[in-house]
Amino acid sequence: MLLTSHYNYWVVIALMMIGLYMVIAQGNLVKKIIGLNIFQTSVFIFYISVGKVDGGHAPILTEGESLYSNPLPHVLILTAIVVGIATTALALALTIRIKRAYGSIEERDIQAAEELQERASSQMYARTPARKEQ
Amino acid sequence: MELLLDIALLALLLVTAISIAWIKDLFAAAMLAGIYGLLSAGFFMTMGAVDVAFTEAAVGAGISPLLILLTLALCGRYQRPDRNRARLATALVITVGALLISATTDMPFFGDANAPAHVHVAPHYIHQSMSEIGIPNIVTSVLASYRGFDTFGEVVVIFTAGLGVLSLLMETSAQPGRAIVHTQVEQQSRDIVLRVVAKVLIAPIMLYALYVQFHGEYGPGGGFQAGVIFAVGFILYSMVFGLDAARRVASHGLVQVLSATGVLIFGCTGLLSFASGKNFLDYSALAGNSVTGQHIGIIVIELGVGITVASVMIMIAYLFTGQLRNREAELATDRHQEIPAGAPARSTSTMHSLEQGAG
Amino acid sequence: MMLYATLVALLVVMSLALVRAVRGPTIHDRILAVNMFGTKTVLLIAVICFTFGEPEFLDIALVYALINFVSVIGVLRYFEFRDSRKELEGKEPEKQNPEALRD
Amino acid sequence: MIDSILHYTSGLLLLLGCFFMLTGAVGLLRFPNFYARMHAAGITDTLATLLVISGLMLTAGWSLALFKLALIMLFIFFTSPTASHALARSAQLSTLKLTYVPAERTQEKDQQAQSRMGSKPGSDIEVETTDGSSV
Repeated sequence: MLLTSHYNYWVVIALMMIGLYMVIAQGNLVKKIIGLNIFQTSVFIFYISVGKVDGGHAPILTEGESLYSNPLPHVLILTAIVVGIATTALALALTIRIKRAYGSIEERDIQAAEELQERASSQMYARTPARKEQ
Repeated sequence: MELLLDIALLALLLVTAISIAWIKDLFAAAMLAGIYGLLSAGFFMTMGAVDVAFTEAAVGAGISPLLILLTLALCGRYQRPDRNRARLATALVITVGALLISATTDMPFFGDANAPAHVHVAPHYIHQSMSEIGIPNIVTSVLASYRGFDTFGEVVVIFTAGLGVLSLLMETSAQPGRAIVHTQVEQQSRDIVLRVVAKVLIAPIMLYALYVQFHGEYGPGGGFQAGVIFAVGFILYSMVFGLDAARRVASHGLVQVLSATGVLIFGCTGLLSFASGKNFLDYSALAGNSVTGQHIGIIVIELGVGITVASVMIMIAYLFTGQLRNREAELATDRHQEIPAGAPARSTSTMHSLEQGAG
Repeated sequence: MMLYATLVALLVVMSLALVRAVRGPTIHDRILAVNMFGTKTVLLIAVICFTFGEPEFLDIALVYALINFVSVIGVLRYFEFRDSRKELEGKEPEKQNPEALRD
Repeated sequence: MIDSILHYTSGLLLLLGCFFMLTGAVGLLRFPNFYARMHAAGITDTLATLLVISGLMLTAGWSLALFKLALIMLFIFFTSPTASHALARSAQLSTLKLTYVPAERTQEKDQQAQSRMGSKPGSDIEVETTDGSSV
């Protein structure tokens, strides 16, 4: 039956798309980072779902058991989770710096500020003597 | 029952994700992200991925929302919607999603024991691990021995990310002491119940982290999980007793040195096997008996991993909390002097002008 | 048998708590819901361990119990900071007129 | 004999735990304001957890699992009331003061809030109520 055999994959895709939507559509940098986290977790869920074997036990050897889930995806995801939090922390640190430099973490404000700065600097070059008087 | 749990947990995950995307209050979004972490860890548990559930419980439900909340405390709480982009993004996302879903029909059935993923190297790991490595937890043996080089890379990535945060958020100017003392006193007199309970709990948390660290060969656990739990203990301490108290226990410099030490322990263990003519990270060179050598090697490198993860997490927490405290002190001095001078006032005024410019 | 019933009850309770966490309306309601959700997840994991016959994995439930407490305390701590800051600054710059900021 | 007594006792404890859990959740969802919700959730949370875990402990028998369950119970026995206390204290210190509001007025306010939400579909209800204006 297609529903039970592919349900996990569909949920993974739905979660992935929600994450992608947040990264594209939201202007707020923190919200984008949360979206990236959702995307990341959907990949984790995908790997773990692939590693599942029906009736398989957790991959810790016990006597009298022969069927285990695939341990390889578990290893990959375990390290990926910790690396993920480290990179998330880096992204959040960047956000804090952006807030300090631009006074906002909305993407459009940052772009507007950049434009303002560019305009100001071009004007400054155009009339350097006027600025000296100030 | 397993199927019901699977379906229910995934449905709850989906609902949580949608509400995170929908909600405008970022504080609420961060809290829902905590719920999301708890749910996904529960899902990993039902899939039999106990080590992953362990890590996700500590990271996804604990540290990640805390860091997001710290950032929000510094960066503001509400976001603004963007209708045009939302429409565009919806169209794009629906297209991509439909394509991906049509691709899943070629995927092997969920739980199929003969799926390509299960017939490649996994049988070797499952059947030979006991005779080659000699420890019951296959995940640990793959993590630390079979794919040790991979793990080394991951540890280096964590260390590098820690360095990145350090270079971005290193405190530039120490604020004058009066305001800090003021907030500290306020903090300390705040809640006696919390302080007593935290004092009682911190020792068991540390002890438990050690148990997870050294029990990782026999049950769920290992360096990554233990490091995160240890860091959580420290974060609790710094939250309840203040950053300065935590820094007296483990100074900033010590944490930085330790984060490098962990990577060095890992790398040097690999180099030791060079000395007796074996491959990099081939632990059978560490003792006469190859299985004993593997065992020693795994314990040592898990220790290295634990030290690095714990100290990087503590360092990140210190840096973020330090930022918050600087901001607090700036605001407090502003209030005392009643003069809008210095960096924070300038930044808010630029923000106002920016908003006018954008509007 | 009772274990299965407990599992179902836990799932129901978790979804109710999720509804409260999404609906709010105040931030404290959300924290309360998240706290409850966390406690119920601890129970869920413990019950899962017993239904699947693998009680050695209770370690994970223990970690949950721990992390849940720390995160609630953390949320409160940072939220209090926000509150005092709002008081200090007098007003919320992001909030003053959301309609004007639309485009 | 002993086994069946243990079995039924643990079933009873689990059942009681489920009952308190569900009442707490319904209270969390249905009660009109934060402090009432807190009352429902905070009390039942600890009690239900203790009941369910002691139910599990009876099925576990003498093993490491029993010890771990006891640890979990001890942890929750400490942390859950502390978290509730910290939460209530924080709420009392914030804008969300505990004041006596008759039930009818709360309902009115709820309706007002809902009608407001209905009339302005794009507006953000959370923003208005986080300042405690409707409680």
